[in-house]
Parts: sequence; C-alpha cells; structure tokens
Amino acid sequence: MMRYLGSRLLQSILLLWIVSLIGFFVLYLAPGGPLAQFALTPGMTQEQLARIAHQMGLDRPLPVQYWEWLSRLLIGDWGQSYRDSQPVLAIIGSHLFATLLLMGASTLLAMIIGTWIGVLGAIRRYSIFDYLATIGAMIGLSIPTFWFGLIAIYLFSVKLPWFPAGNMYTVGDASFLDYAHHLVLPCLVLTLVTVAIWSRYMRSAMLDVQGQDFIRTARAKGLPEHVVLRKHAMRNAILPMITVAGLQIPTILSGALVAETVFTWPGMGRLFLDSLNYRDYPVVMGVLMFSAVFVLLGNLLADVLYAVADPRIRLT
Amino acid sequence: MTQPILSVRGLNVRFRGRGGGEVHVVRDVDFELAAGQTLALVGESGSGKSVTSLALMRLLPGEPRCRIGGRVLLEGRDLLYLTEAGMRGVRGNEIAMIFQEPMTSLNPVHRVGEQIAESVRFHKGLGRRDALDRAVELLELVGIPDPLRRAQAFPHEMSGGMRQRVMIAIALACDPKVLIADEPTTALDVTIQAQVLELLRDLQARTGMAMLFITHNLGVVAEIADRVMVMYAGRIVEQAAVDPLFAKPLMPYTRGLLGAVPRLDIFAKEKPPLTSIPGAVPDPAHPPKGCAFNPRCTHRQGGLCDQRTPPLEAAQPGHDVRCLRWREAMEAA
Amino acid sequence: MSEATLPAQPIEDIAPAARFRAVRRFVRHRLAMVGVVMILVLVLGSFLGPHLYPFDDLRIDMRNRFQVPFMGPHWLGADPLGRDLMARLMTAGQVSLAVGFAAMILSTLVGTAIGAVAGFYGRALGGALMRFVDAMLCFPNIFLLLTLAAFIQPGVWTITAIIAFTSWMEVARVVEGQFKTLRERDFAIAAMMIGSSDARIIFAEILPNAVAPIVVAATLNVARAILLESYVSFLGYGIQPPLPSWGNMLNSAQQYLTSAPWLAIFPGLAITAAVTGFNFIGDGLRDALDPRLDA
Amino acid sequence: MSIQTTNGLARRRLFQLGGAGLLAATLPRPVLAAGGKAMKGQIIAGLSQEPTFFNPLMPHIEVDEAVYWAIYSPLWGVDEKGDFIPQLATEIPTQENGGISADGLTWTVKLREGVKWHDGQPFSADDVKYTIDLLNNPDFRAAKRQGHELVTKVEVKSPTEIVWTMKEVYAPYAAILAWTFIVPKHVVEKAASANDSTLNTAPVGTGAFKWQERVAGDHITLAGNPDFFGDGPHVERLVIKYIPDLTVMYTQFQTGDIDHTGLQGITADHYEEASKLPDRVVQANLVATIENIGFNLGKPQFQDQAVREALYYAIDKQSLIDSIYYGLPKATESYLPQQSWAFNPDLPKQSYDPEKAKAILDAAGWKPGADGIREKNGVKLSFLNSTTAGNHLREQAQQLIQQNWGDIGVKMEIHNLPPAVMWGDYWMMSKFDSVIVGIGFMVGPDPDATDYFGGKQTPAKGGNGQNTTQYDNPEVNRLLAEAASTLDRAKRTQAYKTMQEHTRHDLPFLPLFQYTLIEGVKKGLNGFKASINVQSNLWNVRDWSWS
Repeated sequence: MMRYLGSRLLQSILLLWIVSLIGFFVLYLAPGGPLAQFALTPGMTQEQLARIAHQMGLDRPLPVQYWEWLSRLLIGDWGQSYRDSQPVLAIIGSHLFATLLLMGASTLLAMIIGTWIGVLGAIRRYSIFDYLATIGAMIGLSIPTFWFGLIAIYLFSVKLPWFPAGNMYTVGDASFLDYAHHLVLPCLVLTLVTVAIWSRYMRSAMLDVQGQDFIRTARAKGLPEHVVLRKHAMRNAILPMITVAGLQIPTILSGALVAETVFTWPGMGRLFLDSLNYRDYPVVMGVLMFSAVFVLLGNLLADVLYAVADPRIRLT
Repeated sequence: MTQPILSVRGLNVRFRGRGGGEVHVVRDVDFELAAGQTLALVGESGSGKSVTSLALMRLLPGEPRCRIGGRVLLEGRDLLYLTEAGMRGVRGNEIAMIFQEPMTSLNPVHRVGEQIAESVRFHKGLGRRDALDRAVELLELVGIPDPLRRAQAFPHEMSGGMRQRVMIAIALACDPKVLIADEPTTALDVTIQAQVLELLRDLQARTGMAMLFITHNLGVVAEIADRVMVMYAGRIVEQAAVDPLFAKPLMPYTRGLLGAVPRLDIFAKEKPPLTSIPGAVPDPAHPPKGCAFNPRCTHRQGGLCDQRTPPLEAAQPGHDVRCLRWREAMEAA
Repeated sequence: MSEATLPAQPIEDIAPAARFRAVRRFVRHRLAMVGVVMILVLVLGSFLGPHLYPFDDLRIDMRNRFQVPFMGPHWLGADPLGRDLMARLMTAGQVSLAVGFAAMILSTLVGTAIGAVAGFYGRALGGALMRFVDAMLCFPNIFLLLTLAAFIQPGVWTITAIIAFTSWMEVARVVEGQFKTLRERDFAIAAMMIGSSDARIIFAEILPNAVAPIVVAATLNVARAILLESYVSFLGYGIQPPLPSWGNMLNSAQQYLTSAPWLAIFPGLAITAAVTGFNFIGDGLRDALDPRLDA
Repeated sequence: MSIQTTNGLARRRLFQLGGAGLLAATLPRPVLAAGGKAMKGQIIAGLSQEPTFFNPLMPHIEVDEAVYWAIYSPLWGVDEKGDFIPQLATEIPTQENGGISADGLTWTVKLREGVKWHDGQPFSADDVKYTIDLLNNPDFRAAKRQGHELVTKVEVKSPTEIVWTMKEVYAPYAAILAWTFIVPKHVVEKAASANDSTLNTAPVGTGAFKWQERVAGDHITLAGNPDFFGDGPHVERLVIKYIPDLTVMYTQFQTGDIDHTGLQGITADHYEEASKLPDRVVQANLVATIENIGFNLGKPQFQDQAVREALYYAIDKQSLIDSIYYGLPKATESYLPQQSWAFNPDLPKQSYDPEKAKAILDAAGWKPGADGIREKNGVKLSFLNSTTAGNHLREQAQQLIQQNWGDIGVKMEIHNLPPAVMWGDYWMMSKFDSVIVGIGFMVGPDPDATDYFGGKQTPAKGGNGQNTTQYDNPEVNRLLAEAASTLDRAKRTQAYKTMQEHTRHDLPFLPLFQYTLIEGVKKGLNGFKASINVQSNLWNVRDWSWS
C-alpha cells in the first residue's frame, strides 16, 4: 500500500511538472501582459511601463523566469499576485470555499438524484421512465451550462423573483439560509450536467451488475427485492462509480467555472478568469497547478477508496 | 413411485423479443420429482434446461417480457399462483438452487459467511450471530476445512471447488425439499467434479431432499441420477430411468448425446466410435417444421419427420419418447 | 434479468455481414435517427437557408431594433442593432458547425496518431506520450482552453485548433488501448512475422480494426467541440463579433436577458439541438458498432 | 463642527455611564467615538470591478482609487467644480499667497497640525518628503513620475512646513498633487523594499476611513475613522462590494442590497426604469472620458486629412448616441469634458452627411475600385478597427460605424482584442490601424494633454508618452508647452482653446461623445457629488451621511 502510494505520488509529481511546463510557457508566451491594464492610467508612459516590467522581472528570458517560479514553488512559495500582491495560496484559499461549496452541494445532489435515476432506469429497463431518463440525460449533457444558467436566471430570478441571480450571500446577512438561498440556482445548473453523467454511468453499472450471476443467486435465496437491490446490486454497482467520481473532477471544475461566471459566484473559476484577463501570471499558474493537484489527488483518493470498497483489489 | 414433492404440468415459457415477436423456449414440459429422488435434465446448450429450472423458481423476467404457463406444484401448492412475497418464502427455503459458475455466483464484496447467513436470517428469522453460527456449521457440512476462519473469507480468496461448496452450503441453509443444481460441476476440474458430486449425493442421502440435476454431461448423469429427462428445443424428447435410457435410448438425439460421451468403460466388449451430432440447436424463434431435431437427425425420413410434430409417447412404462420412428429404434435395439 | 439466460444468440462474426448488421442496427436506432434528422435540418438550414431567406445577417436596421419574434418583419426577432436574428442564427450555425466538424477531424487525427504510436511502440515512447496525455487531462478543459485562447488571436481557425488541441486525448486513449490489444492478435503478429513495415501494420492491419471506437469517439467529439466553442465564445475568448457564432450571440444576449430574452433563447436552443443531435448519433453508433456496450 | 463636537462630548459622557461599548454595539444609535464624531449606519457601495491594490503610489487601476479617497489624503484635493480644497495642507500654494515663488519654481506648503495616521503615529512633513522622494526613487515601482521628476530638492522646514524647488515651471503640478496621496513613511520604511510594503494589502492613511478587512473577490470593509482631521465621516462603516455583472449590480440596487452603484454604474438600457424606482436617486452624470476613434497616422490610409474628415462626416453620430447609448452621452468635438475650465464650446459641430463625405473623398482622389472600396495610389481605404473585446455597446457602435463607412466605400474590419493585449504593445507601440476607445485625456483635473498630443510623446518613435496616434503638429506642440509652463490661468485657457481648434481640424482622432455614468444612491443617503476631476465618485465619501 505504501509503495503503491509512493509510486503514484511520484507519477503525479511528474504529471504536475508537465502541467506546469505547458501552463507556464503557453501563458507567458501569450500576447499581452500584466502591465497593459495600467496603460490607461493618466500620466502613464511607455518608459514607465518598461521600468516597471524590469522591476517585476518580466523582461528576463522565459526559462529563467520559469526556473525561478519552479524553484520557489518547490519550497512552498507559490508567488504573489501582481494584482493585489497577496500570496497566491492565500488568494486561492479565499476562493476555495466558494467553489468547494458549490461543487460539493451539486455533486451531492447529482449523486443522489443520478443514482436513483440510474438505478430506476436499469431495473425498469426499456420502460417509459428509462426512455425519458435516457433522452433527458443526453439533452442534459448537451445543454450549454451557461445558457441553462441564463434561462434559470430569467425564469426564477427575473420573471419569478424566487432566487437571487448572483453572489454567494447578502452583505450583512451571511446566515446559513441566506447561503442556501443563493446556492440554489448555481447548484441546480451545475447539477444538471453531472446528474446526467452520473445517471448514465449508474444505469450502465447497474445493468452490468444485474446481469451478474450473484444477483441471480441472491434472488434464488428468496431475498426481498429491495435487499437484492441494495445489498447486492447497488453495493457492486457503486464500485465503478467511485472511479467515475474521481474522473469527473475536471469536468465539475470546468462546470463550476462557467456557473461561477454566470452567477457571479466568488470562487476559483472566476478568480481564474479575472486573473487571466489581467494576465496575473502567478495566480493563473497557481489556479492551474492547484486544480491539477486537485484532480490528481481526487483520482488517487478514488483509487484508494475503490480498494477499500472492493475486497478484490489490493493496491500494489 | 412415491408421492411427488414437485410436480410440473404443461410448463410453457415464452419470451417476447424487443421487436415484439414471441419466442417459445419451453414447450409442454411435464415431470414429477419425489423426495430423495434425483432427476437429471439433459440437453445441449440452448435446449431450454436452464430456462425450465429458472421458471420453476420464477426467476425469469416478469411479464410482458416472459410468460410462463402451466402448473408447478410444490406439495400441492401451485407456485405460479403464489404472490411474489409468497414465492420469496419458497425460494432458498423450500426450493434451493445452485449454479454453474461458482466463480461469479457469489457476491464479490461480501464475506461468504454473511452470504450463507443472509438466507437463514431471512427465512428462519435468526439473529445475526445465530445465523453466522449456522453458516459455519453449513461450511463444515459441505466439507470446508477450518470453517470458522473461512466464513470470514471473501469469495475471491477461495478456489472454484471451494466456492461451489459455499454455493451448496447456501442452498442447503434452510433444508430445502428440492434442490435444483444447474450444471454444478461443469466449470470445475475433473477431480473436483467428482468430489462435488460425491458431496451432493452424500447430502441428499442425509437430508432426503429431491434433486433436479441439470447437465449436458451424460457421464455425470450416470453417476448421480435416478431418472433422466432429455430436452431438445424446449421439449422433453425422452424420459426414463437411468439404466433403461443408457441401455436402450430410443430417440436418435439421445443416442447422439450418448455417442458424444467419451467412455472409459474398459469392460465394453467393443468400443463404439466417438460420434458427435452435426449442426447446432435450432433458433427457437424459427423452429424447423415437423420434428425439431429432424435437420440434424441421421434417421430422418423425408416427408414424415419434416412434416409432422411428434407427440410424447410411452414406449414402455416409465419410458417416454418423442419420435415418429421410435418403434423402428425399439426393434433395432 | 440478464440476457445470458436467453437462448444462445448466433455468434457475431467479423464478416461483411457484421458491417451490414451494424448499419441496420444504426438505422433501427430511433434516437440516432432523430439525431441524424436534427443535424440534417441544422446543416441544411445553416448552409442553404441564407440563400432562401430574405434578410441579411449583417444589415443593420435601427428602426427594428429589439423587434419581438413573430411581431414584425423579422421572424425570430431582431437584435440591438436591428439585425435579423434568424439570419444571424444561420450564419452562426455555419461557423459553429464548421468549427465542430473541423475540430473533430483535427482532434481525431492527432488523437489517432498519438494513440497509435503510443499503443504500437509501447515502452518508453508510448509511456512518455501517454504521460503527456495524462498531464493534459489534469487540466479542467475549460481552464486549458481559456489559457490557450489567451495565447492566440481568436478567429475561426485558431479557435478550431485550440479546441482540437484540448480534445484529442480521449481519442488517443481509446486508440492506444485498441492498439495495445490488437498488436498482440494473430493477424498483427502474422504481419510482423512476414516482415511488413511498421507503417503497413499500423495503417493496413491494425487501424481498420480499431475504426469502430474511433468513429464513436469522433462523433461525440463533434458535439463536444460545438459545446466548447460556445463556452469560450460565451466567455469572450472565442469567435469575435461581428462574425456570429451561437456562443458569442449568447455572450452579447446576456445583458438583454431581462428586456429581450429571445436573443438568448434561440441561440441556446440551436446549440442544444446540435449537440444533442451529435450525441444521439454517437450513442447510436456505439450501440450499432459494439453491441456489448449496450448501455 | 463645533456644535457637533460639544454635543458629541456630552453624549459620550452619558454613554460612559452605561457602558459605552455594550450600548454602542447593540443600539442602532449614532456611535460616538473618541474624536466625537456622530457616525451612523453603514454604506454599501457596489463596484463592477474589484479594487485589489492599495498602495496609491504604485501602478493600479481606476477602480482602486475608490478606496484611496476613503483611506488616504492628498495635500489638497479637487472638488466637482475643479477647485482645490486643502486636505493635509492648510492652504493651496499660489503665487498670490506666496506659496509659490514669483519665478514659479519654489513651493512652500504649510501642513495641518495634529493629524494622525490610522495606526496612531503622527503625520508630519517628513511623510510628504518621503512620498515625493519615493516617487523619484528609481528602484520604486512608481505608477507615474510626471511632474514629480521636476522636483529637485525637498526640504523639511518644520513638522508642518515643507519646501521644494522645481527644475522648470510646470502648471499641471498642482493638479497632479491633488491626485497624489501621501503615504506613511514609518510603514513603508519597515519593508525591505518599498515595492513590498504592507501598504499594498493593508493600507494605512490619514483619511476618513480605516482599513478593516478584504474578502477577496467579494468585498472590502472600511471603518469610520473617529480621528479624521476634517468633517466626517458620518457613517460607521463603508463596504465596497464587488459585483462583476452590471445586471446583477442593478438588481441589487433595486432590491436595496447596495446603497450606491459606483463605477460602471447602471447600464443605459436600465436608466429609464431605474429613474422611476421609488426611494432611489438616479443621476446620469457626464464623466471625463471621451469616446473617440483614434487613427494611427503612421498608416498610409490615414495620412490624408481628407480621409479623416470624410470618415467623420460619414458617421451617424446622433443615431449612434440615441439608439445604442439611449441618448445619454453628449456629443462632443473636443478631447476635454465640457466641465473643464479649458473646454472650448465653439468648435464646429459634426454633421452626418455621407454625400459630403463621398464628395470629399472623390475630390481628394480616393476613387472606388473594382470591389467598391476606395483607393488612391495603390492604397486601399481598408483597415482594422480595434477595441477591448467584451464591451458590448462599443461593439455595437463599431458595427454601426462599419456600416456607415461601408456606405461611402470604406472597408473597416473589426478586430477586437482582450484588454491585456490591446493595451500592450498593440496600443503603446502604435501597431493598430484604428481604435475606438474611451480616454480621459486630462492630467487629473488639469487640461494638459501633452502625453496624448505632444509630437515627442510617441512611444513608437522613441518618445515617452501615449501619443499613439503619432500626431505631430508643431503649432499644437508649441501651445501645449506654453500652457504647461505658465501658471496664469487666462493664458493657459487661451492656449488650450486654440489647441482644441487644431485637433478638431486635424482630426487625429474623431471625437464621438463624452461618456455618461449613471449612478444611483438610495434616498436618504446625502453627500453624493459627481465630479469629473477624480476617477471615483466615492472621492467625497467622507461627507456622505444618512438622513
């Protein structure tokens, strides 16, 4: 187990290094720079901008800048934002909660709803419900999240003023209910996609399991259907879902970025977009690296959980 | 014959395909099974044996995908008319079943002790602890060494033979009156096969249960069965006690099957050549006209066998056959 | 209940009959046919429609700005500059569909090439390539796409290229897997024995046998590419106005959501229809080409 | 002030009897703090961009200024009429009052006594000297040195008096100082490098509000400073809320979640609806930003003045303003906002006359080619127009202008860029064909625009400035220099007015309109004053109060 984790971690570090290379060079070679935003400051001159760029070290060769960034990262220094000169980790930290809240709530919701749709679809295969669920899931996968968000805002925030159209809480009223009230629409939008994925996988995992001999064995024992379903079928069908959950992390992160943009949700996705707009390189790199770590850890965790849940698997 | 425990009359199973067409896979099957008796159900893959056994347990998909007709009487109660809850009380309790694939028939994520205990808990209302104790007893009964420790094992930690013993333990958990064994030895090594057969015979002797033994292996039939029922394309084509059937098979198909069995009988005066039956089982959606076996039959008589569907007739008391030309076979024998 | 208890089905053989059967299965797949019809309507509408429709997508007509759909000369209404929404949807459709197709072709080519090399040669080269694939998959795709979009001058071709660059990995994985198993199969080994060149084995022997999953992945990639284009354009990094794409139409419709919701509704429906169509087709193809993956 | 103080002191004694802290926390009554100010309630101001950087001397963006005006103080500020008002200084130095020597080179500034920094340290002339020196320190990443670099010697005469000498007379310097916030020496000095001081993230100033906290990506909370030297503040708290979406910001203004819609304000399409909202005061105020189309005079298409003139005639300016911008901005012919003292109201008005435009081009020899696009000597009247991507209204304007120009045989293609690219070399090094941008040309409240129009100020030609259109008119250069080097307001006014005539005639840029910012405040919130002389209308938030 320890050896397995060790080798996985080594592999992850290699991957992170590749990620950092791609991210860094694409970003720094991209046209535009962090100083452009100051160009319209009254009294700003080209000479002044050049001097600032020099002081920030932006005029050095890229490999040098990369090496400096990397060597700092290795000792835990993620750098400082150009925009508000806060440590990058602190900035990510302050946006992390919002994203995790959104992702967590919607993933939980998607898992519950998706599992049931998937299971029902599998046990009533080819029923009207199954058919509608299948079509629904396909459409769910096809609707652009942001558009669904806009429509949701139009319906439930403009036409029927039931939910706020944006933000995470009302200033001055940061109660649990207030958060929940703000969470409804973005969560709904993000859930749409994940529920579709989740129910599709769950359905096929259930169908797979239902064809298995041990389900027949369980029925032959005379167990009630709900016991067969929960203890035997779902318990096994959940196993591949652990991996699916791990693999969904990048998708959910992407979805969160879009949902955060539409609903002005102060999370990592919007931080990323804002920072990209300002060419705040350290923050953009920070978010990219952080999400890559998140993805890799998620996958690793999924594998470990899988091994815990499935007695057949030993991590070696 | 003593009073039958299980009596099947006119069993018919029809599947409906997704396209709407109906496939008739089990046709007019009748048989009886008495306590302590072993009935072998023999046939090639696709002949309808497994469907028959699953139909008895009502483990086939429900309507409209599958329709079961006829009567299945367990000590006089018609299982086909029981409610689903009533049927659950029968399954695993009065009729138990073991399957061909011990490797996949056990749930991989639960410990074997738990899988055995589960059945007892449900049917006998035992507590968790008591049920587990019973599971250990059963493991011992089916000849698993160190049963206390083995009860804690997961299926993947056991060999195929062991797993089949576990399956048998599950089946026997509630002292069933009827045990349906669907090719229980097919997936096992030859040496293990013998052990498992031995075990089943032994257990039957101890408990007096009736056994419906499904197999395509006539060698195994000779070892374990009292009576044999040969199935082809969903129909019983020959039915008799073991000895007469082996001695004097009347249906060409049965003869074919016997020919396909390699014999190690060193006392046989002359070794008959090993033969096989050409062709394959017909597609049940498109059965051939006349006798279902006629396209593959070496005794086929054109204009007769491909025109008329033969009835099941009693050639001798206790020996039924479904062949238009059984009399000729009888004479030849 | 499992199909396994049903009477045995005839075994699938690898003869042309199977191909025919696949076509038949596809044609019988109801959703796939719905998808085909949807895509046909969208493609014909976008590419032929403008020749039949009386309005130009760029003509500004300030008198009819914000015309409500069905309430004036413009069928589906008009945008803030009084341009005909229907005409714009058609031009946008050309852009979005073309980007989708082109990105699919590009990503499939790249993915197949990399997957084939990695799967065929294995070892160090294959390992290195697949680690690169893994690394690319660590990026949430929108993050990667936006980063790349910052790198380029947004235009139809550059957007196509970066979408392809962020969506070839799945194809590569599928192809690598196929190649890994297929190269161990008799026919490939036989080809190696008689000394065929690697290129010949890859293209003539193995690739044709790996076509089914590639076709499925490619179809789903069209759907994905259309969706991705709409995402980047919506976020302002994609196709730039005045050239409309369904995504950037939504971008500019956002601020008129309360006063002119139709500006947002129609392009969104178009995207959904196109993506759904391709997903339906992909699903049907998967069922038709690989009956085992029945889910 | 005096009345309030006595009143406040009396009440404070009362509170002390009952345990001031407890009561202050629980009662919604005016809180009376040490300085004896009556502070009541809080103000929530919404901004559509996020203030992130709080060292006012370093590079920052416009929106950051909203926070600076609340936290820091300059020597003197500037009010909505353009008049200077003393802040840290006790009076504005002029030649009349002797603050500026007769030769205009020596400035003597007297400072207010008893002013304290938010951390309790006393403010003195050393801080002012430190600030000016820091701006001229080559290692310091100063946002701008313009004006400051002319200061040669700074001398602290006493804690409340400071004197400096300038290399040359530079009239806009008073205006520049009105935008130069004084920073605390003792705080910045502590940092290893002045570039990394704690001021960047946790500002310490002398202003009416103290730094409390920032929730990144969401809001900033400032607390009323009871020790503020001036009148005010009148509220306990100022919350600056970041709401990136203008529609959401408007909705929150509607629902009362925010008390003021600040920068970017309310979108034009909501103006009518907003002005009918009960209990809200909505104003459309002209700001200093001038929307204009800038030509890169380095490109062959734009070197002919006839082309620029024809293009101007071909723009349907009024329709553009009326339909895209809901008639709110004001058409202009100048680079200066009409509120400026140097604004020339007598410039010839543009008219929409495509026929005249065609005639001008025909006369100048620009004849339509085979594709309908005019050309002359192999130069086609075909060019790109750029702006920052994502500005929807401006993108619509671009498309309208595209059509206007198409009508006279000129092909304009839209080529918009993300801000980080647009304002980089593309803009600075004059790599564009034409742009459509909104620019505030003034230096603070001063009408000087040498940076934008001075012939030597073109970076692409090695100059130091932002004359990216590469405009170089000797007469304009002379006028700009003359106006900057005299302190005589009348002479300056005349020079700038003449100069505006030149730019109107030469058209290095086509002036379109002066922007309007629609801002709203809740009824009962007093003190809001729009001003073109500052970059944020929170400039006088110290005076805001609830009825």
